[in-house]
Amino acid sequence: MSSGDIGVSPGDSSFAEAGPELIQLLTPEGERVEHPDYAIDLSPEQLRAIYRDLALVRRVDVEATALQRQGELGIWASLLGQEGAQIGAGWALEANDMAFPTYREHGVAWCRNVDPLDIISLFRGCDNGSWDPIATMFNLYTVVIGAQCLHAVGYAMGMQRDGGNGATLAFFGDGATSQGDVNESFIWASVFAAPVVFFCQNNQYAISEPIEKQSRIPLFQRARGFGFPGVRVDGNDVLAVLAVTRKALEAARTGQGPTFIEAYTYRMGAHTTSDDPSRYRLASEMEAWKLKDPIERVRAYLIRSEQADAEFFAAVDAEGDQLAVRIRKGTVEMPDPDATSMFANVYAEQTPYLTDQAAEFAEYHASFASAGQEA
Amino acid sequence: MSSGDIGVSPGDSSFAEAGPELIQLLTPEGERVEHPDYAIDLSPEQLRAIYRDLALVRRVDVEATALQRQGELGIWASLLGQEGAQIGAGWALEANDMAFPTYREHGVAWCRNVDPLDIISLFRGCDNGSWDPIATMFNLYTVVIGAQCLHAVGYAMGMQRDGGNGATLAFFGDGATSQGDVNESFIWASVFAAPVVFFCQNNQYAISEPIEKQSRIPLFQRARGFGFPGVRVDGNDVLAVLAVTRKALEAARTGQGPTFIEAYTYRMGAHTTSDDPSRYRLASEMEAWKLKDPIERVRAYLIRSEQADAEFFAAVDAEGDQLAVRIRKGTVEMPDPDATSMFANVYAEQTPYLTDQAAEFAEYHASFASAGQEA
Amino acid sequence: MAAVTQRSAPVTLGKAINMGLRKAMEDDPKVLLMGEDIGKLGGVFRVTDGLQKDFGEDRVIDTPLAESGILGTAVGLAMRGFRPVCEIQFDGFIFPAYNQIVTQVAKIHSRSRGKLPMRIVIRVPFGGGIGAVEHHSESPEAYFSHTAGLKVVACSNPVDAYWMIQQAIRADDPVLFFEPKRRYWEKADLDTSLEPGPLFETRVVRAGEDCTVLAYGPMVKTALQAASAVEAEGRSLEVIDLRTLSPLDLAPVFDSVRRTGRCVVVHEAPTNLGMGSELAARITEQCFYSLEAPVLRVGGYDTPYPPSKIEEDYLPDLDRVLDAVDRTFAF
Amino acid sequence: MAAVTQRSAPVTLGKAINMGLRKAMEDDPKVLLMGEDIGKLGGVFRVTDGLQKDFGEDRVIDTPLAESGILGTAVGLAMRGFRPVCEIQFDGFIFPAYNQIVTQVAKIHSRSRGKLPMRIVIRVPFGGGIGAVEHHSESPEAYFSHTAGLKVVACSNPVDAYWMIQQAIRADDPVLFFEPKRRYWEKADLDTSLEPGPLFETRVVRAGEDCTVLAYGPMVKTALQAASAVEAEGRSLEVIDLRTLSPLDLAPVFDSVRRTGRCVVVHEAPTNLGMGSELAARITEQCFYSLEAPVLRVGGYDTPYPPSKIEEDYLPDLDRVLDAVDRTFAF
Ligand SMILES: Cc1ncc(C[n+]2csc(CCOP(=O)(O)OP(=O)(O)O)c2C)c(N)n1
Ligand SMILES: Cc1ncc(C[n+]2csc(CCOP(=O)(O)OP(=O)(O)O)c2C)c(N)n1
Ligand SMILES: [Mg+2]
Ligand SMILES: [Mg+2]
Repeated sequence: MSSGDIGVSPGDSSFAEAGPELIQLLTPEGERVEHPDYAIDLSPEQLRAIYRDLALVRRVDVEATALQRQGELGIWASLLGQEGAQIGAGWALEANDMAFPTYREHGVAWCRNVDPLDIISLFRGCDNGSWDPIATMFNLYTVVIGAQCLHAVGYAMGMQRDGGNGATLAFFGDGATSQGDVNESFIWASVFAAPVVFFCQNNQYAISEPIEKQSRIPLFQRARGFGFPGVRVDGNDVLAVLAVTRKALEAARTGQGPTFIEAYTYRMGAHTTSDDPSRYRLASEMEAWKLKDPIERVRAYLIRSEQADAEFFAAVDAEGDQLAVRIRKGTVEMPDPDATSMFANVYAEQTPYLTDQAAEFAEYHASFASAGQEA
Repeated sequence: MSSGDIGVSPGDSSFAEAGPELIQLLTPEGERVEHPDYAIDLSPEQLRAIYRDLALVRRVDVEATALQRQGELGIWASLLGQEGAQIGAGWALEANDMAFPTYREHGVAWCRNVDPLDIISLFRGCDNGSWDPIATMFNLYTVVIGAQCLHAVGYAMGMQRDGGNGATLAFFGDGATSQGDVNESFIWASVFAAPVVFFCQNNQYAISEPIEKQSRIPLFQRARGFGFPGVRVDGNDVLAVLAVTRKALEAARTGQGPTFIEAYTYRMGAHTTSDDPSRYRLASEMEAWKLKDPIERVRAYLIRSEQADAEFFAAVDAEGDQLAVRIRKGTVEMPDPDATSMFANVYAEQTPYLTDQAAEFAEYHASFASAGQEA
Repeated sequence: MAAVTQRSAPVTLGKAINMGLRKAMEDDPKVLLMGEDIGKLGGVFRVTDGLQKDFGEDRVIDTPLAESGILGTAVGLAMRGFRPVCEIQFDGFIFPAYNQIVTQVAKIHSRSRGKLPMRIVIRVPFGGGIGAVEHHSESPEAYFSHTAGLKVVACSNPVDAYWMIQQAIRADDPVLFFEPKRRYWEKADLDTSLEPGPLFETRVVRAGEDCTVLAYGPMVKTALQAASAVEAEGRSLEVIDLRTLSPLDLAPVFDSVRRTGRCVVVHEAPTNLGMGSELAARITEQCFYSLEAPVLRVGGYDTPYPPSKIEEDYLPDLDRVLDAVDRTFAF
Repeated sequence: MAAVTQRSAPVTLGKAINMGLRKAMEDDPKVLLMGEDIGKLGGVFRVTDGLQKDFGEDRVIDTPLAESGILGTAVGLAMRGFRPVCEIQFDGFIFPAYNQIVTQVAKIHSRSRGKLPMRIVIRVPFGGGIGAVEHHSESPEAYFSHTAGLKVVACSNPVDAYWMIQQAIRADDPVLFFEPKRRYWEKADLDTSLEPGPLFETRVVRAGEDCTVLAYGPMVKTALQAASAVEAEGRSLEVIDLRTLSPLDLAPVFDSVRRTGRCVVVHEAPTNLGMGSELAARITEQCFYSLEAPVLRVGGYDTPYPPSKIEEDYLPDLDRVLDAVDRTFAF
């Protein structure tokens, strides 16, 4: 099908611009469509599980945003609108694959069984990521834009060398495509035919800057300058994202080198809770994208194809409520880190210098405690 | 014509690999051929002037290499084999255009009327470039690979803003295409439609590393990932290089944005006089490329088309001899820089701290002088 | 463009820089602003608020997301005679541009023997204390002060901010302009008609007799608080706002230390090889016989900047400054 | 692979590193070498000569020409359990990798609370004196020593070079390994059967009584020459090879300075905020009452590294070291 068919009002340039290359398996109305190159066959259980994941990560996100508003988090980077891209990608990962997120991939984290509270503790300011990146095969968040793409390639080169039989999946945004590191990662991946898949969520903005500030041509075409395939998938279509990413990961694992996936989507919220999108974008744009909500279309499809009933949706909602309660409770009860932890893990082998500094720090703070007792 | 026709022996993969896209106007045998997209019309005077430039820059290069061998230069980066690419590009530049070289563009420097002795003084260790980059519209050499490509884009953005009516020509090597900066320069040039032309001399090697270590696909294709045209030209064909570069510069000047030119050529010498190419490449490869010498083919064409006679060639040779004498004399007589010059020009407004340091330096050295007198 | 109607009015530090940028752009058409999100958004701290609207997209340039690209193209623009003012969104994101800054911006004036001045200002909101995530609270000034060819300044209050940004833009050398981000919202009365002294001058901001406290950027306020706190106890601290970190302007510092005999340097940056080390070395060299105690340093610890829940334990505060002052008296 | 047949033989510093790399690769299959031209060419200084032939292209990797790429992929390889040893071709070309080194390599162990050790060695031929063009003679060590999370060492002679490179590779932290490029051709007898002390230890290399001279890398030889030169005059210098620049191992330095009462630090890097500033600050703090004179620094001038025809005027030499020693006696 062509992009003209996907039910957008004419004035909506941003979606029409996705172009005829847009791979889609599920329309915004929840209609299953076929694509010659990408098939997918999911059981009703799997489809319902996908829906559940979509709904729950959104619930996590809404809750975290609320917690930030209430002063419980320093900041929150919302994934609102990008659940389809992230759950689709997360479902495509196999056990041996390693994901390299940026700072917004809460949906992928969910698929890797990272506890949302572990994500929240980072945004609360307790740590810089407390999950085990190797046990979960979900790397820590990387805030410096683009740096993780090279890590993903290096890790993939390691897999080539130790026979790891997996691939890496590198996440980054549309803005990140302008960084030297990201482009170098394309070069390395291509030259070494590394088992890596580049997953770019084009959510149309890098903070306030629209995609035109980063590229004159559709982003997926970047790959052809580096000698590997690039595809554009409807990032709000979880099935298409799953199919496309699965195929690309399989190609990577079997020595066919990298693929660039542009998941064409939209950041429904602010960049982070510190941002004010009203300064740079029109409400009408948001409205147009709301019609392509990644969750609604799965819901519509499940209902239409009678693979889920009201009871199922009610159960997911109830689970979401419980999850929200757990997150809220877990967040407000989260202990502050011990201040001395800043000295831990600076090195694998602590230096005598830092040991001394930590000791002086402890002594200095102890002096307050005793001063307090005296007073 | 196809690349299969250009007179290379079968075993010579490197040249055959140039591919059918290779733009050529003059065959290695000195035969003029036409290209549908690139015409060129040069008077006999112009052709002879081009030959003269080619021959003289080679003479400069040979002389500089000899001077290095004799200990007069610290190092020399030879342009041997790349004269066609450089003189072609140099001839394409107009007065208002600004060239951004790397460290090997002695041929372009020549076309910009930079005295070869000014180039030599850099390699002798007297300075880091003593010509006036604005007066010559030939920027200083840039040793950090790729950095100058961003400068060229910024300068071009300046031309857009001050109505300068020129374009910039950024020179870099095949190896440089792997640097983040070079790829960022493609992004900026494309996004701002800056009047810049990227001129990549693919001389097949980055020191010891063959082009395969940098790219799996022909380099000129890199541009299409960034949304602007890329062309591959026979870099040993000065006429084709001139035609292609002229057209690209004209497009840039008239607001049509950047072009990437891959001048397909070969480094006939060592990377620099410190290098030992026998460690990493076969003599046979060199032999095959010798047949495509950029100067010989112009000579053959001039003779064949009766646009130059033996007298002309003899005159050029004689001029070369004189030039060589001047260069040799100029080099060996070149005064060492004054040591205090290291403190000059660190800043436009000297700092008191550095003024003091310079004074102490002078005093310290004076103490030796007086000690010497006493002794 | 809104004309400044009053001579003196209370403005925040962030707004003062905004006003200074506006003035510089009005004064010289060659001044350009470049950076991420500086246009419609006005920058994440709103320091460039309203400037794109008034000066257009060609002079207030929202750039691609690439710091090396920002600095590299700024070099080209400077070669062409412009005066680009580059905003680095947060301190921790200056490093992709490090190569361009250290090998190009810092060296091109010298490389070209003065033919190519690098009239570039690099604005860097720096330091911690705002509850941010990783890479948003760094103090990288020593990396640049160690680099010959660069000049480095830090402002500490709205009045200086307004003037210093204009002076930095007028300077013919590349200037790293460090802005104390957690002081962006501090207010002071600003008289825009009265230009104070030159940019590269260090200033005594509170006279005192017993110990000299050196600070810059966000720590000047902390140092002043410390001075007030001990006043009651009858101890008098002389507080010096360094303002310029490269070149250092140490005459007023030497004067002061020769009088007080004691010196404490305060900064947020890690202590090891931070600005304090050079200050300590130079002061000791020049005031050897006046010193009653070694120059002591109060800095960030030599660890990565910690998560925000414990950043206040990492950052020097009033107590740590006073503790160091006490220690200089223990010698 | 050529077996080392003799226990002790004269080797150059460059060859010693080559032997050390070979030994490390034999000992641990996770050790990889990465860099530009390190394969067939054996590196521009031939330090990796023959290693690709013996260990294959998968373990001795000729990389694309991109230093950020080298370090960024090394991070990924380290996460996967490898121990990459990255060669930076010349000191001046480490800056494109600066962002990866400072924001990733240095922080990932801490960020991951120890889950992701960064077992990466970054080999950097550094310093001047070889008559090279711009960017080939830099001494960037202070930039890295100021960065928490990195360790920094410099070798000064073939024996140390052989052992230190292996120890750096075995270390579980990222190590910047500075190689004094103008000493690559210096020879010493190397006994490969006798491992000396640990990597992060500073060493007194010549005992003396009147003044302590601190040096590292290429300047150790210069310091030793200075000590020999004044011996005849009856002045006795204690020369210390720092070896480790981060962490500093100052116990032997404090011991020495407390005995001699005088100290001169020598390095090629610019003086302002060079290693000498931290050393001066720390020594003054700890040995305040023992110092007869301030710690004096002999460094490169605070200018860009000059063209090679005048580099010998820029670099500290025997005379400048002795001049500083004299000056400490003038106090
Ligand atoms: C190197 C670097 N520069 C700047 C920033 C500040 N910053 C954080 S997010 C962001 C925009 C990222 O846009 P994009 O890549 O499209 O990802 P998105 O946030 O839209 O998911 C910027 C500029 C950063 N984190 N790192
Ligand atoms: C950033 C950087 N890294 C490494 C080097 C060392 N170096 C000098 S030239 C060169 C190879 C350049 O190859 P290429 O771009 O193909 O240009 P060519 O020398 O072939 O003209 C290298 C690695 C450098 N100058 N700059
Ligand atoms: Mg985005
Ligand atoms: Mg090349």
